[in-house]
Amino acid sequence: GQDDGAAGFEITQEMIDASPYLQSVLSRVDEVYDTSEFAKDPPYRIAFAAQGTSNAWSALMDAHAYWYVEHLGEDVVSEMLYGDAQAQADIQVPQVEDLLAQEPDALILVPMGAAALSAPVERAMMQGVPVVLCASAVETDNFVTEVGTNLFTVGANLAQWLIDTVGADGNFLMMTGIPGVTTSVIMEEGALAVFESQGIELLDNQPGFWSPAEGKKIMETWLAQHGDEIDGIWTGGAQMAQGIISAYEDAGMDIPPIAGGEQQNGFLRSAIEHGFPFYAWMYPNAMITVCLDAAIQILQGEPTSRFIDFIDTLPEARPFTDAQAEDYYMPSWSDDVHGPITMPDEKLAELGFLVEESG
Amino acid sequence: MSDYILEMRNISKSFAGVQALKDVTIRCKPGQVYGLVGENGAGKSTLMKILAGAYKADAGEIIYKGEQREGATAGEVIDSGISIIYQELALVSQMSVAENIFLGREPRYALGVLNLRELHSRSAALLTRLGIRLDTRLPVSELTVAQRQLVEIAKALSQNADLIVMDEPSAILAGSELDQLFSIIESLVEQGVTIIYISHRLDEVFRIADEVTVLKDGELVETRPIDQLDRPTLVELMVGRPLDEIFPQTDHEQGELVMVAEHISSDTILEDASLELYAGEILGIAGMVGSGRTELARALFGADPLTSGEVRLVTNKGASWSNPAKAIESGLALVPEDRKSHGLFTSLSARINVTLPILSRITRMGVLQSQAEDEIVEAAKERLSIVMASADQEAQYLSGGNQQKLVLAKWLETNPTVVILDEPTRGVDVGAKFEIYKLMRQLNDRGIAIVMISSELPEVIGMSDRILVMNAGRIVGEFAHGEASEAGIIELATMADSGANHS
Amino acid sequence: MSVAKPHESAKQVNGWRARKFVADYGVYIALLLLLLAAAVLTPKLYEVNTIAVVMRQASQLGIVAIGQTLILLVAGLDLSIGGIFVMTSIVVADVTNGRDDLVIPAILIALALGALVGLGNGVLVTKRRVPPFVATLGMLVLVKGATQAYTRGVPGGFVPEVLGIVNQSWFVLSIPLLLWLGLNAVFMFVLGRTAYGRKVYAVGSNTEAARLSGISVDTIRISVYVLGSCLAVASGVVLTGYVGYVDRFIGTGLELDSIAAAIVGGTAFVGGRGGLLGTIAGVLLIQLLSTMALLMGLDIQVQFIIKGLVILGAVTLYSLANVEE
Amino acid sequence: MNVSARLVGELTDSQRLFLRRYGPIFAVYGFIVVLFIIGATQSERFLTLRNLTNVARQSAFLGIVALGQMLVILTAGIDLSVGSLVKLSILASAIVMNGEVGNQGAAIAATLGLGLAVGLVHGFLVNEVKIAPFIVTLASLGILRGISLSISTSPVGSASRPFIMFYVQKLGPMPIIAVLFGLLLLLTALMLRYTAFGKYLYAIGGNLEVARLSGVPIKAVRYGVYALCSLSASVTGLLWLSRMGVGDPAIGDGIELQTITAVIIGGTSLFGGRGTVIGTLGGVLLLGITANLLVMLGVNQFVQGLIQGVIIVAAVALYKQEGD
Ligand SMILES: Nc1ncnc2c1ncn2[C@@H]1O[C@H](COP(=O)(O)OP(=O)(O)OP(=O)(O)O)[C@@H](O)[C@H]1O
Ligand SMILES: Nc1ncnc2c1ncn2[C@@H]1O[C@H](COP(=O)(O)OP(=O)(O)OP(=O)(O)O)[C@@H](O)[C@H]1O
Ligand SMILES: [Mg+2]
Ligand SMILES: [Mg+2]
Repeated sequence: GQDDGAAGFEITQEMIDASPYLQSVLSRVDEVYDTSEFAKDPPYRIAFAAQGTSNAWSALMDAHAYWYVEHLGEDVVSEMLYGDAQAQADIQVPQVEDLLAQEPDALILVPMGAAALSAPVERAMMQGVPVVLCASAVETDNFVTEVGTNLFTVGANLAQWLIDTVGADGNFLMMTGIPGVTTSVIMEEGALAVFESQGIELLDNQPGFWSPAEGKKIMETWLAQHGDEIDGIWTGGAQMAQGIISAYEDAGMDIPPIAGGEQQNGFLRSAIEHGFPFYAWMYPNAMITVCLDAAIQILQGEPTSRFIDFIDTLPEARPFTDAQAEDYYMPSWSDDVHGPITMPDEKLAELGFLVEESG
Repeated sequence: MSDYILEMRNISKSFAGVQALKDVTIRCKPGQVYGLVGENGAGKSTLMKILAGAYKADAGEIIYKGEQREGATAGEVIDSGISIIYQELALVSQMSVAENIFLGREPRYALGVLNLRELHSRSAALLTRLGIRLDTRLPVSELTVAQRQLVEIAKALSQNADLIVMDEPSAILAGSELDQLFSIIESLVEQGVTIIYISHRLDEVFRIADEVTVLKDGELVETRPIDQLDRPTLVELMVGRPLDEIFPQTDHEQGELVMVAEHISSDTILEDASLELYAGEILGIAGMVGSGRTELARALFGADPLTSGEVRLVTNKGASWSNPAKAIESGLALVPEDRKSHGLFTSLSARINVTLPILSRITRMGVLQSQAEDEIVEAAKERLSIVMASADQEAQYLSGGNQQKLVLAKWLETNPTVVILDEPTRGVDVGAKFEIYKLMRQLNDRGIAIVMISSELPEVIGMSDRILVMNAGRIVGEFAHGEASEAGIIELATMADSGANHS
Repeated sequence: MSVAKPHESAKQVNGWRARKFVADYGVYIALLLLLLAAAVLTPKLYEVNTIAVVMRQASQLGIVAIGQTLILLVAGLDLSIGGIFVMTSIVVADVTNGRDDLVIPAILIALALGALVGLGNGVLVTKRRVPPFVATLGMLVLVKGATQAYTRGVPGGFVPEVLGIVNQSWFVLSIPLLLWLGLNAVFMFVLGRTAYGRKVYAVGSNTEAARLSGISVDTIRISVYVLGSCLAVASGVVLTGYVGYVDRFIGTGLELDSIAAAIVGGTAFVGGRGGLLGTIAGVLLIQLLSTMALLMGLDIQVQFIIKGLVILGAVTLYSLANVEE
Repeated sequence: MNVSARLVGELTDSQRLFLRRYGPIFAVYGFIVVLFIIGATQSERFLTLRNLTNVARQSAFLGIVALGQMLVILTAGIDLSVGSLVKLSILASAIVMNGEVGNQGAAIAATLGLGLAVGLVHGFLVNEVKIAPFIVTLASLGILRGISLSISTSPVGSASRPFIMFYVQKLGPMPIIAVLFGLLLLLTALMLRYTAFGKYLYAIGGNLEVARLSGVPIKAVRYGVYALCSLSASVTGLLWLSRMGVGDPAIGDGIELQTITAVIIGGTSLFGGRGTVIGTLGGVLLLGITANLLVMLGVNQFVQGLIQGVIIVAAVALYKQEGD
């Protein structure tokens, strides 16, 4: 586990008992997979079933992937087979089948549905293709390793920070991501565990679909309904936070503490401008490099931990607060860049993510 | 137990304000042929559709084979031994001949599995009985109109009915096909089958009917044995007065030449038609259904593109056109035969219907001038005595006659020099019909030239200054006023070797 | 010798009036009922702030629904507008890159591209006789694909500050609301008071009769698709200003919602019947439902169910009004 | 132009008829052949047995629903709710099965029963309340999705072990699911050709009034056709459960649009009365092979959408639909 950032929050045994997710993650942290059955000589053909064309986060993940493969060289990874799921499980399931039909040496999967991808993952393993889950988990335990972070703790930390900042008697709102998507569901679970454990009743809890437009629509109604009773908002991501900020701007009201920013340049720009307290977590798209490293490690037959927290490899992905906003804001990045970025600036420029100096 | 196989007692039916049938009673005995006659819109088809279960009567009762019938569906009626040949062809054009003949009652094994062999062999046998040879696998869309009519008849025969209704089965049949039909009717009658035969061809009625029922304006005029009738009496019963009174005449002289069509053909049955049209005259076009009269009208109007030949005005700088918009600009108007699907905007108000082709006259820079429009609509309403609650009433809620007047009014507003009327009195009651005739004459008096297509020979003969006869897409003859007779026209219209090849 | 007897005519007119009343005002009756329900369930709805929010959000749907209504009037349908929203927001951000002075050119470019999409829809529907459903669905995939190829997956650039004016409110008035009302006024005028409007209804009511009346049917149908796309661009600009940055999921679901709004508002699916007055009520109905659901803290899933039931209920009303005797 | 006109002119009637009827289908299969040639020359793995059987199995998922959709469209109807029903069926079957072999029968029965019920409700609204199928099923799309998400927004239930293994089982070289699809294709084709019900679909879509006057039991046929379409969605829901092992509400959005696209590409007329099973299969395969090839060829992801759009638009614009 990790306990950076927020003070005072401890995962209790009760929480572990209540959460299959926590049980799974905590048990896998110390578990090591014997990968000798997968060992072979390089170069490797690695299949990457990506979230694909959907948003900047995913585009940057793909960019990191292509860059990193190039960086590793052809004698390590000879080919990266790619599947673009367009963020839909319906598309990803057959795509994984198509990728497996090409008999890759390993499969890196950013699952678009925890259950939808369970059986496909198991079938890959059965076929002898080691699976690295990237950024999200699936329902089955039959894969080699998962690269991610303890999302329960993330959600809980965000909630705890909010309580610490506002006080336990505050009125809080929660805006989650897409109903049913694991990342959203687990963060919500962690947050609710904290709120409940301290007897806090929320004003409301609605899904904002990780969309600034949805986030803004809901926030506008909340503002009309609760006005300045609102003392703090928990949210599952920076895009929704942007919608929330925008609704406050329109209403001309002061923005309360927001738990759930990210190193997302647009968010940071407004946050610096308005100067409200926030707590940001990180879900770096650069974690794909960790996933690729894990896949190579597996193919080299080295024992591999079954849960790899990206923070151990990407220290720049630690949470931060408004106090460090200036350090994380990059004037040269366009609004939708999600940090941290580990590839060189030229790659960002190639993709059109760098702002022209004149602008 | 009565001797009647069918009694329809005191049947009434109205459609959105049109009283189609009022208190009509008919009785039929087995093994007899009943002629059912009356003018267009008299209610003949409606009565038969009520019998068929296609419409529900507002009042009255049906007693069939001694039992009172209540709210039967079309399928139940067929199963009970009644089969109907509808006036409008009732076939699914995408489906094959055999599938159409047995639609709804396919020979089958268990579980609804079709016996295709029997389907086709029985269909072929039926068609042979009608004296034609057709591939029963061919979709109906590939057949000529006459062939389709024969398929309809085969369909009725396939049902082994005790009572067969034929609603104008002969309208598109001629010569040997017609003879074949009559001999089949005779053999059916011998087997005890009852026939109700609807036709505008009174000769046929006299040839086969045992008894004749006359309807007029939805009411029963009389039922009489055929031997107590002669032709003039029957006509008088139908129309209510001697025939020649209903056609108004004008005494004008033939005007100047306004329009010529030279050797026009279109992508339809129409081939190499030429005609001249003079100011102030009515040029009648006669022919059997399917002879290409409608296609001629559409070609003249630019609605179907010409594949060869030319249509132009002699006046108006010799304008010619290639689409309806330009034809209208040049001074043409077309009142199509199929009012519902080609003439009327049923979901729109009467006002919009009337002013649609003359929008430029009632708009300034594209903006409607309501006062100008009101005046035009009001004037049109007066001139044609259109009965409607308000100009904003939707066209679909007007009676048939008023709908037809609406379409006429629309075209008259364009101040045309040439008006093409395709079946202008179809489905119009007798009063309105008379008004339409008067109106046509008024147009003539204003120098407007009229092309009138009609399936009613008396109408064509009575109204036209000249008559062209069409047969299989070609113009095959011309009669001057006073020279035409029904027999003469029919002879030309049904001549077999004029390029027509029905089967 | 009169054509219709007087008493029949009276009966017929009464029937027509009754049906016309339900057809014209049915949706307003439903709206009224909903507002009454709101007075009990969610009194918050009647506060100025809430009304402002409802109106501003309704405008986004409302502007698209104007175009959708036009297209439905000619018996068409437009599913491609989802692609147009995304395209608009990308063009705005890409062309201006945050510069206020480039907003007008950006909007013009977006309108031109939108018109092109509408033209594609119209040509497929008229010249190739592709059913509108499939034609516009194909265009949707195509537009989304083209946008994707152009941006290489990364919608870049900034939304200019000046578009933020769409977020200002004066009491209940806001720019989107004014735009919506203005466009409604313009298109009500066009539909009701101009030759073009007459032709739109005529084409929808009976295509062949319209052609035989000298109307250039294909031109009217194509123009309506182009207008629909341009209105989608307008809505896209408002949405872009509303969100403040480029969002790939911008306006998701508005295509089906706009169809629902128009149909619930009494525009016939088969064309030639209906109009904007009903669509406005349809839009308000749908927007109120979702705002009320939020005010009541109802789950999103319950909203789906309620929306479906309301559509069915409203349409049942019309189908009852149209039953032949 | 002239030459081709003369060529067509020289064809016999039945050849002309054949071409008119099956022309679009040839076009679709022509497209497929082109894709095969591209695949065979550009990718060494496209033409492997493994990939082809993979594509065959995948096609079942779109294909079975597309068959149901085609039946509805033949009657001039449409079903927009199939995607939501697939979603609901996945959840229902996963919950009832709950990982137990003993519950398999109950789960299958419950899911099919659900499909049947939904289809009958559609039939009722179209037949008795006389609402246009588009509106009925549009509303149903929202309602069924709402119900699904009310049941659960996160994965629920699970498939039994044998049920999961069903997905990978083969009959000879063919995945059993592909065989099942083939069987349904055959059954549907036989039904359309050799049963009264099949003929009635064409009759109702071809000319509703004529069908009514001929005594075709229109309401019964409509109930049947909406029930079959919904059943096809339920069956597909069951197949998805076998594919995933767990009930995931993330699946099912947009299936309605894909099926309609496939059916139309296959030459079925949205106006009803015209369409074939072989054409629908062509539409399904075209979409499936395109998706497969995009992955196989490693086509740049940013142009994938564009390519799909071009193929769809080209396929539907290729031939004129016949209107009324
Ligand atoms: N479905 C309908 N809706 C409204 N009016 C109708 C309908 N069917 C028939 N009518 C009207 O009812 C009257 C009787 O029509 P019907 O078709 O029975 O006449 P008909 O005697 O068969 O005439 P024809 O000799 O022209 O076939 C006409 O005025 C017609 O316009
Ligand atoms: N290729 C074709 N396929 C199917 N039907 C056709 C075709 N060509 C013509 N017809 C049918 O044949 C008839 C063409 O003749 P047309 O309508 O011109 O005859 P008409 O002399 O005007 O007779 P009426 O107006 O009395 O029907 C139409 O009823 C049309 O439906
Ligand atoms: Mg009749
Ligand atoms: Mg005609």
